Amino acid sequence: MSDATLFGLCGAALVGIGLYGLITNPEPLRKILAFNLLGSGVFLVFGFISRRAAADGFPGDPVPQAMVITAIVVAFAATALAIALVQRLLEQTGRATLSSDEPVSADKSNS
Amino acid sequence: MNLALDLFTVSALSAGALFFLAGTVGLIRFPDPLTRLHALTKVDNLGLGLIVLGLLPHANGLVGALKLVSIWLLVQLSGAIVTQLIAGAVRERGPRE
Amino acid sequence: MSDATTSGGILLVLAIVLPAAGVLLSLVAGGRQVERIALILLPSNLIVASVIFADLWRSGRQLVYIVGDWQPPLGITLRADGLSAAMMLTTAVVICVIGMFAHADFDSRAQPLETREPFVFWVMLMGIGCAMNLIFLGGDLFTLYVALELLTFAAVPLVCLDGRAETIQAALRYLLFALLGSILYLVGTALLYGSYATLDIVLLSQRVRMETATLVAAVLMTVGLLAKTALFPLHLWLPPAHAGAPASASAVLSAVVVKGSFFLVVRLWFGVMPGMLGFAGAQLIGALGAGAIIFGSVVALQQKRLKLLIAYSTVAQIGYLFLMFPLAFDPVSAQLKSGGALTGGMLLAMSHATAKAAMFMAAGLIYAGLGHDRVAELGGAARALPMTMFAFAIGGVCLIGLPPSGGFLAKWLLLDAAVASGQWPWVLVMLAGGLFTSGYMFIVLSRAYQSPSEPVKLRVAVPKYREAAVLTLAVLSLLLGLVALGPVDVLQVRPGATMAVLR
Amino acid sequence: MTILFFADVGLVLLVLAIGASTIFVRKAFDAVIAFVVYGLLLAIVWVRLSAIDVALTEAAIGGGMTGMLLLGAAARLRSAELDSPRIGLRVRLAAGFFCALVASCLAGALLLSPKAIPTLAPAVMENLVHTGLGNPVAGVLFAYRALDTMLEKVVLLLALLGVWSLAPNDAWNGIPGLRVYERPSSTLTFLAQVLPPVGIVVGIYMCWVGANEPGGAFQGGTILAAMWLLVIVARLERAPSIGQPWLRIGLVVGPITFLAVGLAGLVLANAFLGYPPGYAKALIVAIEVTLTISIAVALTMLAAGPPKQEQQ
Repeated sequence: MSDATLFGLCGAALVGIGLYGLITNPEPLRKILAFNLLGSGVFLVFGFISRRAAADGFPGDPVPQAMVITAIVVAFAATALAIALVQRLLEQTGRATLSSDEPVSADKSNS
Repeated sequence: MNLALDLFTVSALSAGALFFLAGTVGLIRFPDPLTRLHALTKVDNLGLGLIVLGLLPHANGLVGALKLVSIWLLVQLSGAIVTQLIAGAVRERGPRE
Repeated sequence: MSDATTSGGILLVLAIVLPAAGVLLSLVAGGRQVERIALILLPSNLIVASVIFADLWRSGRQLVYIVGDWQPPLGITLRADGLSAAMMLTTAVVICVIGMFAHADFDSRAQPLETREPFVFWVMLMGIGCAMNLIFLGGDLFTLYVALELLTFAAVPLVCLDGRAETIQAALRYLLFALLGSILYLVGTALLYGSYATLDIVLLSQRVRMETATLVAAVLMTVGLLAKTALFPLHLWLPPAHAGAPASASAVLSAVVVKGSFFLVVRLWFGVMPGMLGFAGAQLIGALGAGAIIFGSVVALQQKRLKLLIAYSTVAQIGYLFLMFPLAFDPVSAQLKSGGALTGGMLLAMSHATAKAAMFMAAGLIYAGLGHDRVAELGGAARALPMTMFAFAIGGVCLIGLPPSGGFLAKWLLLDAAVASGQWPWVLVMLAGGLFTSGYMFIVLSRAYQSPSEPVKLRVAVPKYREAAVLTLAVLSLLLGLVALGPVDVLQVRPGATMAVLR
Repeated sequence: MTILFFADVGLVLLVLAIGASTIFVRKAFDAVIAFVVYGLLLAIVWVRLSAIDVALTEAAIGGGMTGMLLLGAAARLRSAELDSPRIGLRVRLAAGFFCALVASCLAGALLLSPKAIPTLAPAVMENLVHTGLGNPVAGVLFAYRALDTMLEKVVLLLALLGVWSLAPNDAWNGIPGLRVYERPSSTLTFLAQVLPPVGIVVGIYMCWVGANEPGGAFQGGTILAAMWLLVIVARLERAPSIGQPWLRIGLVVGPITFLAVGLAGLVLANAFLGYPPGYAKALIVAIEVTLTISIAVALTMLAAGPPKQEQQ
């Protein structure tokens, strides 16, 4: 097994762990964390694919690397938006939760 | 000459690694935040310093060596200040336990 | 074989650059100008889409543009075939009319200073236009990932534009679902790149082989896209998000945004790997669609509020879109065939886009006029807002699938495919769904056309141009049925490399 | 099996353990701290994968900026932290099984690699001459896949507008509500005075070498953003109001330059986003410089959050 494969498997495992956190953790902030973990696992899969192609003096395939750079920036933007939503929710309701069992006034004015 | 340089590198790196190990043990084993910080700063200071020193003979020319040293200096700066900040916060709020 | 930029290919660049430039300019020009920018750009976008459509119609050849003159697999290609041109035209029309409708709610020149809601709305509307065009034209799976993210970030703020806690919660849930969807899509592209060293759709369709990595990639991408499309059982986020947004935003979310990820599912399975889905996969997707139809309709029947009812109806209608997968499956070649079922499905997507936008906007006018949207108290609404209610009814006719609406033609094509291949269970599902749809439409319309004990007084006067906008889309959804008179197969995607357009 | 391989095994185990702890630790704050450490470790992993550009981006954005955002949020949420209802054991088991299935399918797909591994690396290097660049990753980002890179900047701006849109109506055009120190300690002020000059030099250097060596607009822009945030947090300078014309121009100057160069390519190079031969490198560097500004502004404002107070 080569080093690259090791990191590829690490990426796959992180995808599993992140997915688990995203599904089972009820707190939005923890979900955001889990999403980031999941994302970094996916990026490592890209890294593995880039590194696997290393041969003939190429340290790896630069195309997947460029894609990861793009995707990291997008993931950061997503995190920032999600956190802003969580904080706004906290300011308005005093709690940040996704469960809809608390009284949500259905007839509150729409405008 | 080369052998001497290599020996120097190996011993400096080993000493640095030893400091990192000790610092990490300290971080885990010491009882309160202030002593833990103390352990951490030793790692920043001496551990990283020794490692940079050990790597200097292998640096990529003068610019490379300068980069290495500036890394150490920057870590010194940020380490010292972050430690101050944490210690200040601890003194203000008191330890958690 | 290498593609070359075709004449008219520059239009494809324009379709993406125009709305993107609109977003950038709006940020600099400041909020008061933003509506003006949007009202110039959205019609220009419509013109570009029409010219692309007309060009395809006339020449029968797809349009291609090689960005930067870098041939794929290194570079990115934009392509317009019949499928994308037709969807692009529909979306451009819908967004344009929504823009007209939204003027009253989001007048950016009403205040002396830049104000939040109009500014965000118009920029996001242009962002959605850009993202949708990129989804329809993008010829590279990673470009399509960027397009999906563009769509997500433009759509989420629209959900919570009014800033109430419930809508923020809905937006957060939507964002998390959408992010999960795009990251699953992304890991799929990684695997595909690892196997074939290209993400270009045409090259992939030539190279793709039946193997583990490809299969895993396809499944992950599909699940991700289904979460974004809100196909049952991944629909949980949709009703609160679509029902809580302001009317114009609901219209664009329900009519346009969910079609983006749906279109990619179609592209993936019909364009890239038609032989990969297999009988079981096609049946499974169909079963999810059937579940969505039954579940969405039953829940819609129980809704007390008009906007939620329409949102659950979207859940059900999305189910219909996925029925085309089992119906397009050809057991002889074990491939997805692009025949009547695909045409029917895409036509359904287009008629749903127009009809659902009309219905959400009508619901918005009813809300504005009556001050509530409780279904039980709609009595007299038809007398107070005759044009709006009429448009709502036409939208309903299209959803139920009565002739001569686009919904009718679409469902007819799907039924035809089902009967031709002897897949009777899907016929039953479709008919049952039609009955349910008539049920909830009947509840709303019968209430609205009741004469009330005392005449309803409108809280605010509803401007005629808003009613006209609603009616325009409703009538368009009706007219889509007349496509039957013309060459329907402009939508065809031929399997294999060319994805050509037939006259 | 070299000794390096065993070091890698240790690294992977550490990454997995710390990654898992961000999910399984009880307190959100501890999870966030674990995540910051995780981000830095991940940067080392990227170095081991010989992807220095990604390592820099991961350390700066993935670990640094994301970590800062999450820490701020966790600190605010700490007061509101409640014992949310735990999800039932059965559901957790089912979810665990499902996730393990996904992970093992993915691992299987990765292990069964094709016999001849397909790659675009030779094609990338072959065509790099036309761009005049020395860094293949920059070549992919700014030449071959320039469309993606340009549109991704629009994504960033839409996300920023999304964050801003969460402001109350009357706070629009206000100042971002990044929590700053009420009474910044003298040490923090000292850091905010000493570090930014160094950081700005490093940021500009990053952007500058990006054409030929690892680095570039993303990494440089992130460092500049971090310096600006430091100055804001230490209250040496207030965050700008979101309506400031110079701020808006800063946000769009990069993408607009990109777009303009792309459109000029229609005339000069006969293709949208094509570069005329001989001028490619100069144009790409110009794009990178303006993008660095835009990225720095966008990331700073994203981290600073929605506007809060009315402008005086």
